[in-house]
Amino acid sequence: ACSGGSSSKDGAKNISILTPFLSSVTTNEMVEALKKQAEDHGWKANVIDTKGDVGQLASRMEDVIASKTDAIVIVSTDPNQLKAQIQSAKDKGIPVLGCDSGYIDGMTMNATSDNTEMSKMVTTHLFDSLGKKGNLVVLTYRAHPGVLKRTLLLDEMLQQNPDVKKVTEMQVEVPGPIESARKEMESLLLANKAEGSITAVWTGWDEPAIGAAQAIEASGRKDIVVIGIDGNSQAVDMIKKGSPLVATVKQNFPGMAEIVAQQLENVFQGKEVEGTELYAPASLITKDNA
Amino acid sequence: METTKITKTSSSVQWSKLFRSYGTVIAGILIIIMFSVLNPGSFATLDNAINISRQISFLVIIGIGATIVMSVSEFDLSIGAMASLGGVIAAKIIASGGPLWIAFVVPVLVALIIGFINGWIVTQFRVLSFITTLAMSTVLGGFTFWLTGGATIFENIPDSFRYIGQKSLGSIPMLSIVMLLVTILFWYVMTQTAFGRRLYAIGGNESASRIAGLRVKWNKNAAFALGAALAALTGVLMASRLGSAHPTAGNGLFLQAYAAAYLGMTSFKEGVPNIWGTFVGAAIIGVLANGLTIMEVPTFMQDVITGVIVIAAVIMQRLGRNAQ
Amino acid sequence: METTKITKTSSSVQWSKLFRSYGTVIAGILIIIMFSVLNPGSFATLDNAINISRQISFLVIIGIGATIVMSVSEFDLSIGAMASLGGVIAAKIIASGGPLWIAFVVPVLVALIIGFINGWIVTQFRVLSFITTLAMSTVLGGFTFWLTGGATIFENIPDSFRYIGQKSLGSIPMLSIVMLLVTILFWYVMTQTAFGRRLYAIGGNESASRIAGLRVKWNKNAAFALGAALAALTGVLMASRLGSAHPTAGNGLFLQAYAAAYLGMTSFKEGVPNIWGTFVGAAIIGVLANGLTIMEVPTFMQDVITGVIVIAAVIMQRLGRNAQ
Amino acid sequence: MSLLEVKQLDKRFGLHHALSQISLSIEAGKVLGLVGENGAGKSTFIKIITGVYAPDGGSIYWNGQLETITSPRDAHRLGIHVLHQDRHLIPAFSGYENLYLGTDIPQVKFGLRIRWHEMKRRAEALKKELGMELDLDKTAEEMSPPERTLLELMRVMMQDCKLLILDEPTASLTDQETEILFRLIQQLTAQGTAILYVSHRMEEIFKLSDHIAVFRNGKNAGTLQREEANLNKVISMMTDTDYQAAATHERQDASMNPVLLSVNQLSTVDGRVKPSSLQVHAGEVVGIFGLAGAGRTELLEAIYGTRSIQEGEVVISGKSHRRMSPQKALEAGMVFIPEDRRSEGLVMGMTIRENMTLPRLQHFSSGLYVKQRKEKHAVRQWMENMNVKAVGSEQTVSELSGGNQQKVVFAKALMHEPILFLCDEATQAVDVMTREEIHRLLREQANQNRGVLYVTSDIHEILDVCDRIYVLREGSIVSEIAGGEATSEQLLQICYNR
Ligand SMILES: Nc1ncnc2c1ncn2[C@@H]1O[C@H](COP(=O)(O)OP(=O)(O)OP(=O)(O)O)[C@@H](O)[C@H]1O
Ligand SMILES: Nc1ncnc2c1ncn2[C@@H]1O[C@H](COP(=O)(O)OP(=O)(O)OP(=O)(O)O)[C@@H](O)[C@H]1O
Ligand SMILES: O[C@@H]1[C@@H](O)[C@@H](O)CO[C@H]1O
Ligand SMILES: [Mg+2]
Ligand SMILES: [Mg+2]
Repeated sequence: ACSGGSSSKDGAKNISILTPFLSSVTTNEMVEALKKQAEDHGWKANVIDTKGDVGQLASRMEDVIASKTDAIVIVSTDPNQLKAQIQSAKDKGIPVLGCDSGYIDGMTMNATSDNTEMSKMVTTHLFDSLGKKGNLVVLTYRAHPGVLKRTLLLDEMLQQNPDVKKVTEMQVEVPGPIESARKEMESLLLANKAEGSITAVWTGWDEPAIGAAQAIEASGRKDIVVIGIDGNSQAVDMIKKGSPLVATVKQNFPGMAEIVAQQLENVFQGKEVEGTELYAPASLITKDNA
Repeated sequence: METTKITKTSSSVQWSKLFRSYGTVIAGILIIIMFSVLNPGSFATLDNAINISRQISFLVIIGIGATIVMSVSEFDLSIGAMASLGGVIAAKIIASGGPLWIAFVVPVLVALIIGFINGWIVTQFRVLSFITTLAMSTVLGGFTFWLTGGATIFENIPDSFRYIGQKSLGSIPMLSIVMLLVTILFWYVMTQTAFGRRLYAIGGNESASRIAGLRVKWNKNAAFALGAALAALTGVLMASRLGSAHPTAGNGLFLQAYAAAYLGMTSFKEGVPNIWGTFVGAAIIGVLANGLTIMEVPTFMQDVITGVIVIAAVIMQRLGRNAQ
Repeated sequence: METTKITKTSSSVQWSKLFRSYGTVIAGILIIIMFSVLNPGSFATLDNAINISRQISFLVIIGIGATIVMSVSEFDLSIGAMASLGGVIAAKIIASGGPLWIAFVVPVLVALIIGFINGWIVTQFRVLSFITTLAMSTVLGGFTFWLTGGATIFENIPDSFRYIGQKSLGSIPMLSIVMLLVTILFWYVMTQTAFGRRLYAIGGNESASRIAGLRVKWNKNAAFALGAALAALTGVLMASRLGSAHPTAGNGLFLQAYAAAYLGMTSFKEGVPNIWGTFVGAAIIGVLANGLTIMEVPTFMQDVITGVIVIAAVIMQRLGRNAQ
Repeated sequence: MSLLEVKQLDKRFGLHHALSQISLSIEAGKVLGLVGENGAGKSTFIKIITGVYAPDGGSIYWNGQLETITSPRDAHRLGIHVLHQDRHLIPAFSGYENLYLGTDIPQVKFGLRIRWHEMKRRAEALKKELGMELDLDKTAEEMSPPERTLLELMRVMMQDCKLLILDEPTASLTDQETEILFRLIQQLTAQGTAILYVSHRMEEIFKLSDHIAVFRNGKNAGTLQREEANLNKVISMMTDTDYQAAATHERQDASMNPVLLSVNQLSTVDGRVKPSSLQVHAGEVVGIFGLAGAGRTELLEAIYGTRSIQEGEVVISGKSHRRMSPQKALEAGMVFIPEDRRSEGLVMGMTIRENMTLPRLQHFSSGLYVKQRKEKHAVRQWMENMNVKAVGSEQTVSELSGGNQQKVVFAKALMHEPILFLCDEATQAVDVMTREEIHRLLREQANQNRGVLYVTSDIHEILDVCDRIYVLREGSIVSEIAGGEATSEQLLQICYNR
């Protein structure tokens, strides 16, 4: 069956956008882009945020299924945590699309930047600029599925480059990643005072990168570089101004939103989707192109 | 002992008594009526009722855990972390091919022990439970992280494990049935058995209870152990429902569990944590979230409305009281 | 006539008294010594001391807010959300070109009003503060979200706004200075003024205080207002430090603030929330995080160790007491 | 062989010796009276032999066997039960539930369920047997102080008691309930139960005891046979000075003096006080008498502003108030000494100093800070005046003996330099000397043209102290008599409406 049913009175399609991470800068950007796309297509968009709580997200997803929404877009969410709900949406004929999420059986499709790919891009850049050797601090948050993928790629590359030493890995507190990363970095700088004892900071996304760069800047140390992933505007701004933050990967969030919207339009028109896992290409940002 | 002032009966007093005892229940009913009128097609359906009953099951069960600890006038702030850990342990066991019943029993046993340790620290050294369980929560969080490496466990989870979380008996979800059984069981334990009354006695006046000869430490430890066990059970059920276990899955439940329990304290037995009250509290929270989502109220407005309605509900109940 | 004379003797009693009053302080000193021995080059340096003093400044200030509300035997669970809102309001004002002092004063004034409303609901309708402030926290969260659309505010923040958060006076960070001023001010208010004495009396026995002629409602409302104001100030300072305001920046502080306050209740005045105690509590939490990070202990082990040390610290203090 | 024998019992609190070298024995079937000044160590002694406190030295023999009693459970096991000086009830529990706390509650097999009906039936049967009137459906917090005492007494009676300890059981009981208690004591001793009876009411001690033990400053100052005991002798032993009972005071005729307090047709919202009027003239001590539950406490609360007024007015020094509040009352110079000192009189966690100065804090405050030296000075003065036995002004009141706490409450009121005193059972728990001192102080206040409104359950006390007595019955003032002429029979007749 295609679109499940009760569109609103004026005939417009209702789409429900669900995420647990609306307060994350990038997720927010993506949701905004999705809303804009929906408007352009003449759909009504309803955004639901559960503030980091995935259990809640499952409940809210059930609610929109019960209220017979026309489509569901899950943003920045690991679909493995919503298997049952995705199945029941499918049973009711409600398409579930992912935006920066992941694809599992039962979903229509997912558009994302390839987390592994992005991590590879920026990590390779970093390792190259270090001459494949140095001392690396890792600030990450493995509880986030996307960030986890990036960190796993790093783990792999560290194995391949034995001269890049991991000084330590710290998990950043969420919420409050900037402040938390900043504090951790301040302490680590004091613990490693010798020049060269830390040569770079690898972070799982831009917010900890910003915190770490602020700490390095305040300490006056010139020999440490930071990389992030996301390309959020504060980070890009810092790269431009020449802070310790030297590179990030700009995810094409509007692009992802556009892909999702296109595929959804296909679904509404009863056409096939172009693929289940579609990528919006991400690009490396450094001082040269910031 | 605080002396409250009393009055004689009259019809206005009857009303106010009704409000005082059932104020929150009435508020809950009003909320349901409101959503039904505004949204008959989606909200006031059997499907949605079933849906809500399943959604609140976690909150009810963990809330009952919180309530039991509150009945002895203590707090367990580690229930959220305990739920996360419980889910992770269960998922680990089942993913590595362990039998189903082991996946349910081990987390609960672990929780009984951890709860007992919480209780022991609190009663043996007379440390405030607030700081003890907050610290324990940190410990459990670290432990969960160590078990999972921070990642969600979702591979190799067999369908059998998802049975309770995802299947229904006829049209009634298994989760709703478990929730009802837990509620009735603990209502019974807390109100009809000597053990339950002892817990309330200790919560009502610890030194009087000691002087009356109750084994205060033992009973308190038992309350902490039961509370933790219910939290772990919640975590296991969540994992079963989601078919995966996230290392922080239960954390978000912790404040909500106390919200439910405190809302519940305004129902039935005023000022006393009680099982059905917690059930009603959890139901109000669940209905609000469901109804507002169905009405497509934007998230931030949902927050504002939820907060305001909760405050209004408790004030309403108090007005019943003050009218006296 | 005769006040019983006591003889100063028995050195074991002296020791246990020392532990009882300063147990947590001693534990804190032991922790510092431990880190200094393990890591003399990095931990035990002036730089790091300054660093820690800045890092704990937020926790100390918001913790003092929590302490003031606890002194009247109430809870304010909305301080985290209040801090977030405070930071956002300040950032909004400054980003839209408002003058610096307005960006500091408006959030604090808004907080005074919100805190007063919390107090009013609690005292006027005699609703439990736990549920009132939890609901208020939801409302504030929604409101903050509405203000920001969920996004971080970082554009158009002038350097002047970052001054307090990022600069130092000589080598002492402005934040540390603000923290000390706030601590000393509220230590003075709570212990040396009639107002502070009244708050503690109300917290100790509300009906006895009423009979002694204290204006219980008014004083409680004032405590809530002050608590909220300090939370908002914390949020503004955080925004100033980060040069940006995140809609959930302060939320993580809420539980830590209570951890600090409860740890503090085991120092100085036993069982009584007190300002210097909270300071020590926050310092212990801060030193642990700093020291363990410097030692490059993995995060999950940090959690476990922190939890265990906090429990050990409070137990140590109790042992001092029980030795009596 | 004695039922209970203690040897060389010691107890310290910090550096303070509450008990030193106490030796004492109690015989089956006998009543041992225990007397001593406030803070002499009576309650501490009881708490040690019932396992509430651990002793720092000494030994306890039960039927000649050495025993260590480490918890109230141990004491119960031996058959030692106690009615402590302060009530120990669960506020939110009904009378029934409180009654069964810690005793064998009727249950079905395996403790699977409480048999509520059986529980009530047994309780009602006991109540009838004891001849008590008490609504056990009420929760403990809804009961008045005397009702709570009766409830705890019933609880004790449910047990198989070999030694019953009563710590000032009659402190707020009226004659009626006191009679019940005495009857029970007789029944119990006849069955061979030993009784340890602590009281500051000497006539009770002389009436009940077979022997009288006297504590002084934590030491046993000696045990007397009833026959050899008399008031002056006992008190001399308690205080280690020669004691002569004070002469009864001169009574005042103050009817010509200006009216300080006039209560006109006052009634309360909850209906506990029906429209009532009374006057207190300058220089007068006016009593209010009634049976338990007559509404005396409520009337005082309404006057002071802690119970909502329905109609009527309170006129203080000519100024009329239709809505009262403690602030207004204090401003007008009226203080209230509440009946329930733990929950309404004191902030238990604060020091003596902080408690005493609480209503007058602005007086010690410069606006910016509290002048603690001035505070300490004033507090020490009053502690001396009231003979408060404590380590110093900085001691926490929860650490004081019951009587000394009451003295702090009283000193707090006096410190306010009021013109009007509302006293509800003001002399409960204080020792004989202090009681006389309080009476003397109040009379002195009256002589300085101040007024006192005095509520007590002790009929002798009210006849002794008051110039004029109002009798309250079911919330209404039914009679007014001059104190000098009244007799106890007369008062009770009015109360019972005979
Ligand atoms: N918990 C405590 N901490 C410190 N001192 C205490 C404590 N309990 C009692 N004391 C002290 O021990 C002494 C004896 O007190 P106790 O209560 O036994 O006196 P009491 O004879 O019962 O007096 P009262 O007639 O006033 O009831 C007093 O000086 C009191 O201050
Ligand atoms: N808070 C309360 N709730 C319900 N009933 C109460 C409460 N307080 C008192 N009562 C009832 O009111 C009656 C009288 O109370 P109270 O004892 O205060 O009166 P009283 O005249 O001052 O007598 P007394 O001073 O001897 O206690 C009691 O019989 C009791 O049943
Ligand atoms: O995908 C984004 C990541 O890039 C990071 O910003 C964390 O939040 C997620 O939503
Ligand atoms: Mg005593
Ligand atoms: Mg009374």
